[in-house]
Amino acid sequence: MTPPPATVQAPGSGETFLLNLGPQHPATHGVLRLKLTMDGEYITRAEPVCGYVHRMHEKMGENRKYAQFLPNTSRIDYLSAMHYTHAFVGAVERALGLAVPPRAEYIRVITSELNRISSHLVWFGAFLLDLGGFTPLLYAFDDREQILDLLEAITGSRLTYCYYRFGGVCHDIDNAFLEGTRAFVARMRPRLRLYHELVTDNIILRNRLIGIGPIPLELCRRYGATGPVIRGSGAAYDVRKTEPYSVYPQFDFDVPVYPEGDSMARYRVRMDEIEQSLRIVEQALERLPSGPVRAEGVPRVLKLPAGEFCCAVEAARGRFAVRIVSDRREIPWRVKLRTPSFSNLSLFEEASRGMMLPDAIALLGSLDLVIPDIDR
Amino acid sequence: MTPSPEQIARELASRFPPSPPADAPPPAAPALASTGGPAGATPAEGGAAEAGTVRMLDYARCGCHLEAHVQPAQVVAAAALMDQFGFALDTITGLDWLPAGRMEIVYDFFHPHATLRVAVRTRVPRDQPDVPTVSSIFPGANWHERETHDFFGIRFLGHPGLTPLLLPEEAAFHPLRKDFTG
Amino acid sequence: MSVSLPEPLRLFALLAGAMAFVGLNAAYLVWAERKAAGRFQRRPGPTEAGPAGLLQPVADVLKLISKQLMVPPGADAVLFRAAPVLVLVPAMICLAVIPFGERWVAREMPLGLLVLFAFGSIQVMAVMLGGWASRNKYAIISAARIVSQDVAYEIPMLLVMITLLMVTGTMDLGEIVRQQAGGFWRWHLFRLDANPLMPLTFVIYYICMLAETNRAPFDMAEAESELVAGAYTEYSGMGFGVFFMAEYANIVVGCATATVLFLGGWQSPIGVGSGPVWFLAKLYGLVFSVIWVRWTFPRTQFYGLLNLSWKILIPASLFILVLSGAALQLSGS
Amino acid sequence: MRATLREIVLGCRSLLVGMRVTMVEFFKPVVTVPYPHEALRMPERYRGPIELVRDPATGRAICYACQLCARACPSGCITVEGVKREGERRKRVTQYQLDFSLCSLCGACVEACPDAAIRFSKRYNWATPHKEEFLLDLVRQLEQESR
Repeated sequence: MTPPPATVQAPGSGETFLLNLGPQHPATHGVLRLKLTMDGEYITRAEPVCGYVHRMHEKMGENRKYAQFLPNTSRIDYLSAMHYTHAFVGAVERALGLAVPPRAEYIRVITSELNRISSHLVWFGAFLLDLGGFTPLLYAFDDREQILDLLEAITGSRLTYCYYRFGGVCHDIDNAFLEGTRAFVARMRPRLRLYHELVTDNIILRNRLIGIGPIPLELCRRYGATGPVIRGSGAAYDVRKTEPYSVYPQFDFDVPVYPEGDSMARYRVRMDEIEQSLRIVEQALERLPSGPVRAEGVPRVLKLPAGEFCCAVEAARGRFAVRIVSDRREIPWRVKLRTPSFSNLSLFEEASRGMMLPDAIALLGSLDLVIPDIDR
Repeated sequence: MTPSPEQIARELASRFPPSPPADAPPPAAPALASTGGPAGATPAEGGAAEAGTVRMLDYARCGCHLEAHVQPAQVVAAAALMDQFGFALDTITGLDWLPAGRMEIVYDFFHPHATLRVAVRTRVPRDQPDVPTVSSIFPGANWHERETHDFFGIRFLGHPGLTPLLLPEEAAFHPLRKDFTG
Repeated sequence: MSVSLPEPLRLFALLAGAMAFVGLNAAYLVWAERKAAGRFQRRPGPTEAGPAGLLQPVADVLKLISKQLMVPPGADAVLFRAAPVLVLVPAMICLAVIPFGERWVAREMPLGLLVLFAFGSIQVMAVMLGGWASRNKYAIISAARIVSQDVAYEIPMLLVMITLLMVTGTMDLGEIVRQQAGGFWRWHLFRLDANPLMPLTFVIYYICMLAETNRAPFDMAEAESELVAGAYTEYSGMGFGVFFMAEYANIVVGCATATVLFLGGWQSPIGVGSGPVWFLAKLYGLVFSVIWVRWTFPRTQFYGLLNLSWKILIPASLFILVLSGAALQLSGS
Repeated sequence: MRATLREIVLGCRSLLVGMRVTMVEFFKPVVTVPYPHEALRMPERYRGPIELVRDPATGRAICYACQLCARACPSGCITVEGVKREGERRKRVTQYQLDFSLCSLCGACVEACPDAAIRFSKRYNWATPHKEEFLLDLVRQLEQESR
């Protein structure tokens, strides 16, 4: 077996070589493969190749009852399991017209926002790892561990929570969780200041991110990019605000928007979102109503009326939507999962053209991809 | 400037009227159904809604404001219209209505600045599932169409590279077809 | 050296000593780095092998030695094997001329500084050679980066050296240290009379040293999140181990040079009790700062690195050079 | 020129601030748990592989093989068999097989059980190179415990 000849030509010579970044590569966070056509260190074409962790969740959805599909929702994007479960139970609740008790909705908001913070913390660490800084990763994981401990205590699992049920949540939360969450909110604010001192203000990081990988709003729109990607390009698109679900309208929070569209803008959006999520959690803790956590009258045998039911949520990476097509049977006719990482990655080819390799990796990191979320 | 659902519905209805049967006079006004129940159809009646129907939907119930059925040949024009209105492409997916012998392609759109969700639908025969690509208008459609081709075998004519995206490179099967057996 | 040995024996003892020092030093610097990195990240670092993980380097070395050495198909086998050796030997030669104390120098030479710089830049070329010979695209990109990085950082480093030479007037490292006797205000770092920008000179040297040794935040050549392991991608077992050893040997050489030139070598900061202990304290203090920097910052972008050199460091060091000359002229020597 | 100098000064300051941050952390205690020597306690709701619950009155498993768990399982990893003995009102579980290699610990079985006859164990650090070892016979497990 002889490897293809590897030659590096000066830029502009027109002679290119193919560089396989992945499927096993430190910067692809899983099993994404980028087929890079390189001109020296400049990328002339970057073609993402996905499907390495394709599990066909949509087919599984057609083969099992609604309640049996719930565990799957935690495993599509394992970093924002709460949001994904929320979308699925949301679609079913819409179809059945179930009224979820307010306490359950508040618990959902608290857990969802904690999940968002933990997801952003993973991104923060992994992004810095892409940029060659290892220490912030471990600081972020230390904070994330606090969230995982809290969520594990109430859900019994650290990542694949499977905590929401049709018409409510699985168990009620206890005082220890409330105390722990308050303590976490109190702890997180100074930690954010530490992150800003160590990372955000750092001149090396600023030089690596400011102006790098600009994604114009128009590009986001045409590719359907959502979440921090579109918010970093100047559109205040947040499903929690534009298509309100659960009890989000009752909370006072801002949607961070930066118009620059570069990697720094996306970085800032996510860091600000941690702050905003803390605000929401604080408010929800303050106003947490008492009462039941599961709706009355959820049928034991769940059959949806015929028709199509969609529910979208703002997951940590953007808009996640479930479309259930029902034909009145116990199992759905079709379950469509619209995942944010899929659309966010699809613009990479166009956005990375002409970039240098390290910048493209910064861009890739700033998109915050979870590969199983793309491959499903 | 964000359009209202009614405005979009009127525009869609007037641009994509039901195709008149050969021996019938064209309808006087475009069909615009009022706020209806759940979107879509069931397998039994799959494909019953005629192209040209535009329906306002109960958002609280089915998470969508508006759905429009168009002819397969009209999807590019419909996508261009949505583009003009400033919509973003949410997703493209297929539905296999095996009992009715048809397949449906659903184009979902969301608006980056407004609370507005629109679904454009078209139906093709199962034995010849061809539909033009909209990737020239929404480049993001490229991947969604590849995925839909993977799962349903729907052919998007004019697509720049309809190779498997999520399935293995040599995959010649379409797992979400209802007659697919592992 | 009070005991006089015949020359060949002396040379042999010297080489053996240098090798032992380089090996031990590398092994325990790795341990120290891992421990320090652990503390920076609020974890304990290695703990399992021996007390406080002190036997970890032994375990690492055993593991590396027991691994198969692979030469990738299509690679230039001779250059591929030669590169690790070429990267280690210059570091050892450099160590031979560095005075650890008044009499603690393996080979005193009037042109010691020149030796340091002549051999100091070879290691970069050897890493490049390894990358080029590997026949791996990542390694080749890394090799190309190393060349331009080396070209960019040799220049300010040499300019800084010329500035320093103007102050010292000699290339004899022992002599340079002796000039700095009598307390820390006599160190070249604080010789503001000779050049008011002396601390800045030190900073420029320090940055160049980081870049020359491919240490974070200038570890573009290795850049594990971009180039997997850069030039070392194809090296296995001790091939990689030697590169690793050389990296630490070069850090020590760079820091030792800084200690000799700027921090008064073996001279005590209070003027009394000078000796090799001071030299080692300063040396490992600097090494610790290198580790500290690595575990604090992200990696620079490649053109950021070149910009820093060509647009900031070179003009600044030229300015310092001119200033130094002017100061020398004015003081009327 | 001025802007450049300003940027250099601010940049150097940001670097020093960052180094201060890591140095402060350097002297703080470690936050990790040295795992094999020390282990965290699993919380009350921790979802480990399921186990049968003993009826304190009879000393046997509560389970009477109603099959609800097996039917609720999305992965089909539970096989239950029971025998109805003479003079007893309900069946007794004779075999409860859990294929843990398929189980995703979703808890559908525990939720489906009408008599709380199964529960999650707290077992978490479990690894084996043999897949067959994940084929658990919960009835036998319960019997072994009582010995």
